[in-house]
Order: sequence, then C-alpha cells, then structure tokens
Amino acid sequence: MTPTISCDDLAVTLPGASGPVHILRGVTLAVEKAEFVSILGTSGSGKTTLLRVLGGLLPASGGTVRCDDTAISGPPEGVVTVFQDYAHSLLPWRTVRRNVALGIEARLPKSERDERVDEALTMVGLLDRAEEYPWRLSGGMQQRVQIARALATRPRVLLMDEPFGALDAMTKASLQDQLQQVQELTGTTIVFVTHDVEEAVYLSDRLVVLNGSPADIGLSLEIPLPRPRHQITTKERPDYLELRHRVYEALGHTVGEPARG
Amino acid sequence: MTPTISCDDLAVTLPGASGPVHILRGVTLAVEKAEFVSILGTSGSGKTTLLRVLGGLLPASGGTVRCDDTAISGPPEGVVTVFQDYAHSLLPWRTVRRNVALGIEARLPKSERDERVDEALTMVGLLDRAEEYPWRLSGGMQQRVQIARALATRPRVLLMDEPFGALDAMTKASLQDQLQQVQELTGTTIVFVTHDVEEAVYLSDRLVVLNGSPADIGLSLEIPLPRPRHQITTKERPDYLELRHRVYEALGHTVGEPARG
Amino acid sequence: MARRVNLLGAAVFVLALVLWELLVRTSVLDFTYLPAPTAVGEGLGELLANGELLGALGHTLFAALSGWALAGLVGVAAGSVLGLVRPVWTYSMASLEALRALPIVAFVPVAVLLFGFSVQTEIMVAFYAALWPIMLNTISGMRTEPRMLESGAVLRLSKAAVLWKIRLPGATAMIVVGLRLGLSVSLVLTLVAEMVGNPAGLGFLLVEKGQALQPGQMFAAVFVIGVTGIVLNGLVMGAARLAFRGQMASSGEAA
Amino acid sequence: GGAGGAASDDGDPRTLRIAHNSNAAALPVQVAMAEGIFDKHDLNVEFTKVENIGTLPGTLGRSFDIALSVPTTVISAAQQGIPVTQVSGATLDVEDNPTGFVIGSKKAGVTDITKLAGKTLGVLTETGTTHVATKAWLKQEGVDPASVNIVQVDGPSQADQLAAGRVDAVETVMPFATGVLNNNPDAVNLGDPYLKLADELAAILWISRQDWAARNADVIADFRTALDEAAEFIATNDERARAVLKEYTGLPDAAIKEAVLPTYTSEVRPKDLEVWLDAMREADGFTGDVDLNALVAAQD
Amino acid sequence: MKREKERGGTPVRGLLPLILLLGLWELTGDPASPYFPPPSTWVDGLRPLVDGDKLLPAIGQTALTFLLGLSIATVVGAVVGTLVGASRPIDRALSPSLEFLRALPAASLVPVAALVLGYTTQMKLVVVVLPATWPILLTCRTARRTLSPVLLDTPRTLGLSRWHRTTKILTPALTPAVLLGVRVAAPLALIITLLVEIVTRVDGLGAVLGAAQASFLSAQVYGLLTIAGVLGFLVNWVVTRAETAVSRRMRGTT
Ligand SMILES: Nc1ncnc2c1ncn2[C@@H]1O[C@H](COP(=O)(O)OP(=O)(O)OP(=O)(O)O)[C@@H](O)[C@H]1O
Ligand SMILES: Nc1ncnc2c1ncn2[C@@H]1O[C@H](COP(=O)(O)OP(=O)(O)OP(=O)(O)O)[C@@H](O)[C@H]1O
Ligand SMILES: [Mg+2]
Ligand SMILES: [Mg+2]
Repeated sequence: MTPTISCDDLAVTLPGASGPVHILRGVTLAVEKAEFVSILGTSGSGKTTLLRVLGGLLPASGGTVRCDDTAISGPPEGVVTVFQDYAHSLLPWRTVRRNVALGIEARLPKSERDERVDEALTMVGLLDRAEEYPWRLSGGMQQRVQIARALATRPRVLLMDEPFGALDAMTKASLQDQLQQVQELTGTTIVFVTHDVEEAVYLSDRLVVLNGSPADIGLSLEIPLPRPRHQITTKERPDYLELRHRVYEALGHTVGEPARG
Repeated sequence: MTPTISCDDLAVTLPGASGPVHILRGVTLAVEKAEFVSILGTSGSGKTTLLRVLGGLLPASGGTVRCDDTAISGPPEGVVTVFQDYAHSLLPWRTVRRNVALGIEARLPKSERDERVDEALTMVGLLDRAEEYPWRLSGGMQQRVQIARALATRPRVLLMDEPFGALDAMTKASLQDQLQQVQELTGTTIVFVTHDVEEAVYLSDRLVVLNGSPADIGLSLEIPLPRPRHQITTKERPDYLELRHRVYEALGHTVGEPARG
Repeated sequence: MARRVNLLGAAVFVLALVLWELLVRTSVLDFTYLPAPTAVGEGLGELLANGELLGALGHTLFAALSGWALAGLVGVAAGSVLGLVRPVWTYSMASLEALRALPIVAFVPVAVLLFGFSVQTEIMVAFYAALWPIMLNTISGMRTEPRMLESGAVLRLSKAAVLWKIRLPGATAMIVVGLRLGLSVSLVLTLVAEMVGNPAGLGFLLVEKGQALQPGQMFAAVFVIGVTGIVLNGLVMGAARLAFRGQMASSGEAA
Repeated sequence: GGAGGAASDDGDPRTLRIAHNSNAAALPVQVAMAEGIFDKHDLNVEFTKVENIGTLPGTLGRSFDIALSVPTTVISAAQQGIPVTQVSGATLDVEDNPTGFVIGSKKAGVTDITKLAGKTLGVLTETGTTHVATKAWLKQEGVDPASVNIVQVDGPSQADQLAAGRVDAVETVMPFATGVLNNNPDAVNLGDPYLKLADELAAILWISRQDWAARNADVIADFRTALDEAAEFIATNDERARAVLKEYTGLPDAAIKEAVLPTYTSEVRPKDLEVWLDAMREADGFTGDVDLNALVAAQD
Repeated sequence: MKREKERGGTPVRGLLPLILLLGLWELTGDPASPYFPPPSTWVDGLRPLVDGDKLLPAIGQTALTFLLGLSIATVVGAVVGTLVGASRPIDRALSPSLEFLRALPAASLVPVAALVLGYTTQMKLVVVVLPATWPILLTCRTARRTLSPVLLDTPRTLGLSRWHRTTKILTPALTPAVLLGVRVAAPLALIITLLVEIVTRVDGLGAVLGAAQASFLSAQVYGLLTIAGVLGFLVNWVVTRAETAVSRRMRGTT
C-alpha cells in the first residue's frame, strides 16, 4: 500500500522578527490510505505549519511532500484542510448553508448538493441554523460549520487542525464518533491535530508528537486498539490507559495526567 | 460580603436571521470577591454572551447587571475580559510586547510598565517572542499573549472566555497553576468559561452550567476542595472524582466521561 | 425593513431648510442671488409648469448614469485585473495614476472638440470621472483575507470561482463605496460638462436661469440636483442591499 | 487629431446652424426666426443656445455654421490658427446707447476710474472685450492695470457681490448692469469702456469658418439682409421684439421692460477690429500678428 | 500556494504606456494644430509665463489650496466618517443632508461661498473641501463598520480612555481606509481647485489655465495641464508610499 500523503525530510523556515526562523526540520511522515494519524505537540511546536505543508498551502523550504506519489504544489484534489482559525475561514456574506455548499456547488446538481449540505449540517447539529450568517454564531458553532463544509465535499484526505477545540465535551464526543463512522464508511485518510491526548488515543491508528525547535517527530506510536471504538468501553480498556499514559509521558507531562483512580 | 459582580434576572435578545433570538433569560448569578466561578454549557448555549454582559460589553435586554453594587453601563474599572476570539483581539500592528503593554502604558511609567510586561510574558512563556508580531505566532501563542495582556493590568475581576482552549495539556496545566497563584496573591475575582470539566472542577470555587434555549443556569455546584490545589494530589481525591462525575451527569454526558479505571 | 423611510434624516434636512428660510426672512442673509427656500419652491413650480425641468433632468440623468454604468463595468473589470495580475499593475498603474491626476474639467473643451456639443461629450466626462474611484476601490477590495482564499484553494475552487465567489463578494462593500462615490462624481461632472460644454440638461438650465436673472429657478435646479443625489444614492444602496444581501449585512449595511 | 482641418458640411448650405447666448445682441436673429424673415430669404435656421460663447470658435464647422462672438475672441482664435472670420456685425456702441459699464461702489471709494488702483474689480471674463477695453481705459488715465486686482464674477451675482463689498467695482453689460445700479445706492456708473477706445465701436459680431464663408457668400449676404430687416422690425415693433427677447432670455418681466436695446448693425467694420487689435497689444500684452483682412471675408 | 505578494509603492515602470502614448503623439502630431499640438511644443507654450514670472506663484497658490483643502478634507472626512460609521442614528440623521451637499456642482457653490468669504483662499478652500471630504468619509465609514467587534471591545475592557481608544486602536485600524480615501479624493480636490480658479480667476494655475483656454493657447493649456497632473501625481505618490508603509506594518490584517 502506497502512502496517500507523505513528507520526507521536510524542512520549513519562515520569516521572523529577527531573521528567518526554522520551524520544522527533517520531518518524515507517511500517512496511508484510510489511516487516522493524530499530531500532538506543545503550543507553537509547528503542528499547524506541518498540516499546511501537507495540505499544499505552504511550500516546503526543504525535502519533499507527496500526495499519491506526485509532488505537491498546491492543494491536491480531494485533500481538504479544516483550519484552526475558524473565525477567518468562513465567508461572512454567505449563510451557513451556502458556506457549506461552497466546495460542492459547482460540481453537483442542486438536489444532490442540498442533500449533502443537509446531511453535513445534521452531522454537526446545525441544521436549524442553516439560514443564519456565520458571524451570528458562537465560536464552537463556527468551528462546526467549517467541519461540515469539509465533510460535504466527501474528501479523500481530511487534514484537521484542532477541529474540536472550541466544543464542549458532549458535542465533541458526538462529533468524534461521527468522524469515525464517516471514516469507516468512506475510507477517508485523516490527519488530526489536537491537544487532547484522550481524543488522540481514542481516535487514532497512529499518533505522532512534534517536539524540539526546529521541531521534528519525537514519538510515533501505533494505537492498536480494536475498532469500532466506543466512548465508554474503549476508554475502560487497560491497553487504552497504558497508551494514554505513554503519550503523557512522551509529552513530558508529569503533572497533568488525569488521575487513574 | 457583597458580590463583586452579579446579574439578576438577566435576559439577552439578539437579532437573528428570522427575527430576534432570545439567548439568555432569567439568569441570576452573583460572584463574590476573590471567588473563582466556572461557566460550562454546550456550544452555543450563551456562555460568551453572558460573559460579555458581565464585562459591560453588551447591554442586557432585561434584568440588572451590577459591579460592586453599581449598575454597569460599560466595562467597569478593573474588570478585564479575555476573549474567545483571540485572533481578532490582538492589534496586528503592534508587537507582542506592545500588545501586552496596551492596557497599562497610559497609566504606568516606562520602567514599571516594562517590568509588568516582562513578568506577564514570562508567566505565559513568551518572553523570547516579545518583539514578534502576533500574526507570526501560532494560535495557542496568540491566546497566551491575550492572557498576558489581561494579567499585566492586574485586574480586580478577570472574565475569561475559554482562555486555555488552544493550549496543549502541559502548557494548560502550567497556566492553570499560575492563575491559581495569581488569584491567591491578589484576590482576583475570576469568571471562567471552559469546556474542560476537569479544568473547571480543578480550578473553581463554584461551577455553573448554562442550558436550555433561551439559556438559564441549570446547575450551580460548590466545589469545596481544599486549597492550594495540586494537579496530581487534588485530582486523586475521591471528592474531586465525585464532583467531576456530578458535573458530567449534569451535562447529560453519558458517554464521554473518562473512565475511572 | 429596507423600505423604512429615514424620518430622522428628513427632519434634519427640513430643519436646515427652515433655518435658511428664517435667516433670509430676518434679513440676516439678504441677497438677491441667494433666495429663501420658499422662493426656490416658487422657482421649482415655474420650472415644473413650463416643462423645462423634467426634460433637463432626464437628459442629465441619462448622461450621468450612462457614464457611470460604463465606468462601473470598466472600473470593476480593470480594478480586478490590476488587483490580481501583478505585472499588469506594475506596468500600467503609474500611467493610470498620472491620467487620474489630470484635471478633467480642463478637458471638457477638448472633449467638445472631439465629440462636438453632444451627449457623448457628457458621457465621456462622466465616465472618466467615475472610473477612478470605482477602480481604486476595486483594487483595494481585492486584498482578500488570506484564510478565505486558502479555504477556496482547499476546496479546489477554480480560479474563476475564487474570483467570483470569494474575491469579488469580499470586495463588494468596497466596490459599492466606489460606485457611490463614482455616482456623485459623475453627476457633478456631467453638470460641469453641461455648464461649460454641451448646452443641455440641468447644468445648462442652471447657467441659463442664472443668466436670465431668475435665482429662484436657478436654485430650484440646484435643489433638484441635490435631491437627485439623495435619490440616486438611495437607489444604489437599495439595489446593493437587494443584490448583495450577505455582503451588505456582514459589512453592517443592512437596513 | 485635427479639428483644424476640413470643415464638415451638413450638405444644405441654406440650413444655418446658429449658436448664441442670452445676449440682447442676438435679438435680430431671434426676431428673424420668429417673424419668418429667414424663411422669406430661403434660410432655414437651427438655433442652439450656448451661454459660454468662448468655446464656440472651435465648434464651427462641426456643430455650428454661424456663432455670436466678440472681437478679442476672434483675434485670439485667428492668431492660434483657428480659421474664423466675421460674417456680420451685431451691435454697435454709440455715445447715447452704451452697452458696457464699469460701476464703482461709493462705499469703497471708487467714484471714478482712477480710484480703481489697488481695488478689486469684478469682471465677467478676464479675457473678454469689456476687460480689454477697461484696461486700455485705465492706461489712458495713467493707472497701471496690473495694480487692479481682478476676479471673475458671474453677471447674475455681481449686484450682491458689489453690495456685500466683496468687490469694489464691477465691469458689466446689460442686463446685469441694471440690477447692479438699481438696488444699490452706493453704485456709481463710471462709464462705457468701449467708447474710450473709439467714438463708435462694434463689440459683438457674428462669425463662421473662413472656408465656409468663402463658399457661401450668397448665404451670408441673405443672412445679413435678414438681420437688417429684423433690426427694422425691432425698431418699429417694440412690444413684439421684447416678447421675443423674453422668450429666448427668460428674463423676468421687469428686466424686459427696463431693458435698453442695443444699436443693431450688420455692418462688417474692419477698422473696429483694428481698434481692438491695438487695444489688445496696448493693454493686454498681445504680441500676435493677425491678418485682419482674413477676418472680414464677408466685407462688401 | 500563498502568493499574495505585498504591494510596494507604484513602480515608475508603470509610466511606460503613458510615455509611449506621448511619443506616438509627438511623432504623428502636427506642430501647427490649434487643438492638439504635440508634446514638444508644450514647453514653448509655457515660456511666456516663465518669462513673466507668473508660473511659479501660480503653482504655489494652487498647491497651497489643494494641499490645505485635502488636509482639511482628510481630517473632517476621517472624523465624520468614523462617527457616522459607529453610530447608526448619526448616520441616518446626517446622510440625506450630506448626500445632498455632495451632489451640488462646485461651480454653483462659488458665488454663494464668495458672498460670505469674498474672493479669497478661504473661499476656495470651502468649495474644495466639500467634495473632497466624501471619498474619505465614505471609505472610513465602511471600514469602521467592518471592524471586528472584538477589536473594538479590547480597548474597552482594558479601560482605555476615549482618547486612547481613538489614537491607539481606531486611528491605526482605520488609517488604510483613510489613505485609500485620500487617494480617491486627491484628484477631486485638484480638479475643484482648478475649477474654482478658472471660474473666479483668483490666483493659481486655474486662473492661468482659464486665460490660456480663452485665448486658444492650446500648447500652453497642455503644458499647464501637465504641471497640474504632475502635482496630483506627486501627492498620490506620497500617499501610496504611506499606504505601503502602513500595510507593511499591518500585514496581519486584511
Ligand atoms: N506566518 C508566520 N510567519 C512566521 N512565523 C510563523 C508564522 N506562523 C507561525 N509561525 C511560527 O511557527 C511556529 C509554529 O507555529 P504553528 O502555528 O505551526 O504552531 P502550532 O504547533 O500549530 O501551535 P498551536 O498549538 O499553538 O496552534 C511558531 O513559533 C510560530 O511563531
Ligand atoms: N452577534 C450575534 N448576533 C446574533 N446572535 C448571536 C451573536 N453572537 C452569538 N449569537 C447567538 O447567541 C447564542 C449564544 O452564543 P454564544 O457565543 O454566547 O455561545 P457560547 O456558549 O459562547 O458557545 P461556544 O461554546 O460555541 O463559544 C448562539 O445561538 C449564537 O448563534
Ligand atoms: Mg496550530
Ligand atoms: Mg463562546
């Protein structure tokens, strides 16, 4: 199986106040088809940057980035990024419905498009706000609109940057499970940036941790938990707890790990 | 003891796509001096709206809002809000240092101001990025700049809207403890919106849950855990676990509660 | 909601007129050339009665609106190209800036030479004047929020779709400002062209009534011009609200 | 470009496209139109009112065949290579019927022309005949024209501007002179500047392009005959003439009743152009060398 | 990929098309043409003015009125535009009257302004400021309306005084809009300055221009127009430089 999306010896340098700053160096990552890979790392370690490079939004300063064996020079077909900065990524002059339709309206006939939009909005629980403008929505709602927009396109590869960061635990859990279901049905490849260790372990097939400055991959951990996973039973499994523990440790987290009563 | 900041029978109505929408109704809340109150609730329940009203940024449609027994008609002296939408709240034409100095530069002499800014930046771990522009920072870093800016003013009341939402677990834990320390030293009153139940229970003296539509306070729960609290020992206490369980239950959360191994 | 009449604005306007009337009545302002609003009202009645007004108004409106519409098309198209295609901008912007700086009034006689005493002269002048605000505002509006463009890229919108669905709608508020500015500028310069060039329309009526020592009628023409400005602007804003509901709402222009 | 090139012809030489302003000098043309005098001479006239007659020389051939003009304009235009020529006279200033006025304000101390030094004079057009004549007059009286501060004031607002003291004197023509003199007790008529150049002088005339005039000598002759007949009609039918005047100037009834009609002529007077050329050289620093003969092609 | 390059000041290279056009005119133009003399004759056309020491004072007068008028319009436009953008009642109260004033042709305002202020620079200024204010006012109003509410809440919650809110937040945030407005307004202000001078012949380039036009001195007219054009171009160039400097600092915003 060839990797869907991959980078090899990737380096990224960006301009900073006092000269160029090396953000990433020597990052090698290959994500296979239908794989779910989570990226963790401290704030400012370069997760967003890595995701932007994989999504074809930022050119690499060194190394190669490929999608299905062709070098990337712009967002490849079927690869959709969900931005961390949801407030800026929605079009304020379009209603929620038309924001969600943005990626498909040129490709699909109206009836099918409406169906897809409704489906996506139902998934994120915002169908009743479809005619509202995004700037009248709460932060978490805007974030969900962006997720719906990505899902509506039925992407092959989904690059998500802290997509559930502004959601309450319940909404988050529901979306986690919806995402798993989508992946199971469609075989979507997902790269998922998150700060929530539990979420990362619960959802992923593999989990990588970015650290250092410039950052590279410090830990790469397979999560061999059986699927389908379930919010209660999976999280009660000893191997889940064990994996979670290892990740906390890798993150240098000696204090914040939730107690294991 | 009179409450520092309070609202009584508060109602908020905002314009929506199809006529006015009732966001809050009959919310009564009194926060006492040096108290730490967390607000929880599903996405879109009205937490940000409530905080904006308490901060004097949004006029109430009904009921009264008071700070130290005087009705509020604008942000009261010493009451500082940390916004959920951090990307928009930093001034892009100012460096990090000058963004943090914004609230104090008119009031303090240069030397003292520099000291305060350095102190605040150290607290959030961004002293080495002081001369950078905010749009060159990662999301989590921007969020921390905003926190530093609020802390630098040494507020009497701090209204924080998901302030740690974009931070990794480690940075978050460190800031939680810093915040506790600040409060202990200065007696700051804190109202704290969060989606993280563990965080809410760990930090708060009291915890309220907004629910319904229009929303009001569904649960108000005292958190009588002894202070000072500690990331490991506190979270291992049976009463902590019990309180956490009760909150999850109040949130209607039957699935997402972390396993209690 | 959009149809609500602006009573407050009308009240301020009427108040100003009443103040003017009082100043004239109390002889604080005592000039034969500057009549009171009531005298202007009489003049207006006379102009309406002899039928000169509507013809002149129609002529001026036709010239100003034709020039403006042309400027709208050219300005938005050229502004988009200049805002998006860097080499075009590099190799022509300075020329346009230089042309823009040329005082169009002084060219009215030249335009008269080229196009004769015709409505074309007026349309050319109106077009030339309205072009620049529309073009500059379009160029400036083309600086779209980068995250929105990235959204378009990620959703694999075609270049045309990005222009049509993201850049132009994002620039709409600015373009509408340009159109509003262009409208009043084209109206004002059509009048200038009529005053010094083609003897037709409201501009000429103004001069003619001045020369005929009929200040009441002359200021009636001025008044009609001003009211035309209000009405045209209202129509543009109304049309923009209808056509670009989301853009207007998100830029705080919903009624 | 090259509007200085060939004139475009509309085909029918007996259809005259005529342009003039609301000046009473053009009354004969209007009367000839209204009373069928042009028809009688087989002339068909299309009239356009243009208030700003300064632009007319350039439009001859293109938009108009015959236009009202003034000697200074004709001379400047010819000097710059615009082939204009006079086809007919229009009015004549004579001692007992002046058409030009310099009016001072007693308040400002301008009671005769020499007092203008250092004062502000409101003029109709800085380059027009009235002002050239006034400058020549000032020179005759030993006043340096440069010492007079000049601003252009629209005829209709001259009365107010003088009364309000924004200008100390105005230089004007009919019908504005009436308003300036009547409503202001401080106004003093200092005299007609034209008559300081000569005892009898033409200050307004009808022009066309030289090539058009050369081709249409017969038309011009008929045009002038028609004007003469119209002038006669005016002299004998005052009431009707004033009705026509009201019709095309739109002046209020009072102004029409008070109006003193100028002395009409169709005579082409080369020596008057000479007087104007001298005045322009003398007072205006005009340095051009103009062949006056080309400007009076229609002289009989 | 990210490609949104930053706009520098208008590059001089951009004058190329204009220079080509003028060259073409020079080659094909007839030096004796009374209406369209080729560029080489323009300098000669100006010579009498230079010799008579009339040109420089005229340029000075026009530049003074133009720049002063533009500055006043900038301040008035920015202040009123911000107010009107911030407050709907003020907007609704003023907009019809402002819209009315805006449509009035400058030439018909001149006599009225002259009655009150005489034939002075102040009179010229009043007539120039009125229309030049508009572009600045309107762009500023729109920019104020589209400012993020959070950006406006920030100084409030930090307890900044009204003055500091204005100087530290509103001014920098609205500066790009003001500069854009100034760029649109500058040629308008210049046109109106010249128009007033042409109409009244109160000192300035317009007075000379009007006289030249009335005497059919087309070469001189084109020469004077070129000078006026250069004046406008220079001001525009300065404003564009300022815009670049500002947008460089504000790259983070849209
Ligand atoms: N546009 C930019 N120009 C220059 N430097 C940048 C830019 N964007 C990000 N950086 C820098 O790159 C580094 C990594 O940023 P990135 O946004 O990838 O972090 P992150 O891991 O996503 O952090 P967070 O969890 O806080 O979102 C940071 O040090 C940041 O300052
Ligand atoms: N400016 C606005 N105009 C109209 N309605 C608004 C506006 N802002 C928010 N709302 C509505 O008010 C309700 C509550 O929004 P609020 O932002 O307070 O939610 P929240 O609890 O903070 O949610 P989140 O956790 O997602 O941030 C939502 O239904 C939202 O659509
Ligand atoms: Mg990030
Ligand atoms: Mg919120």
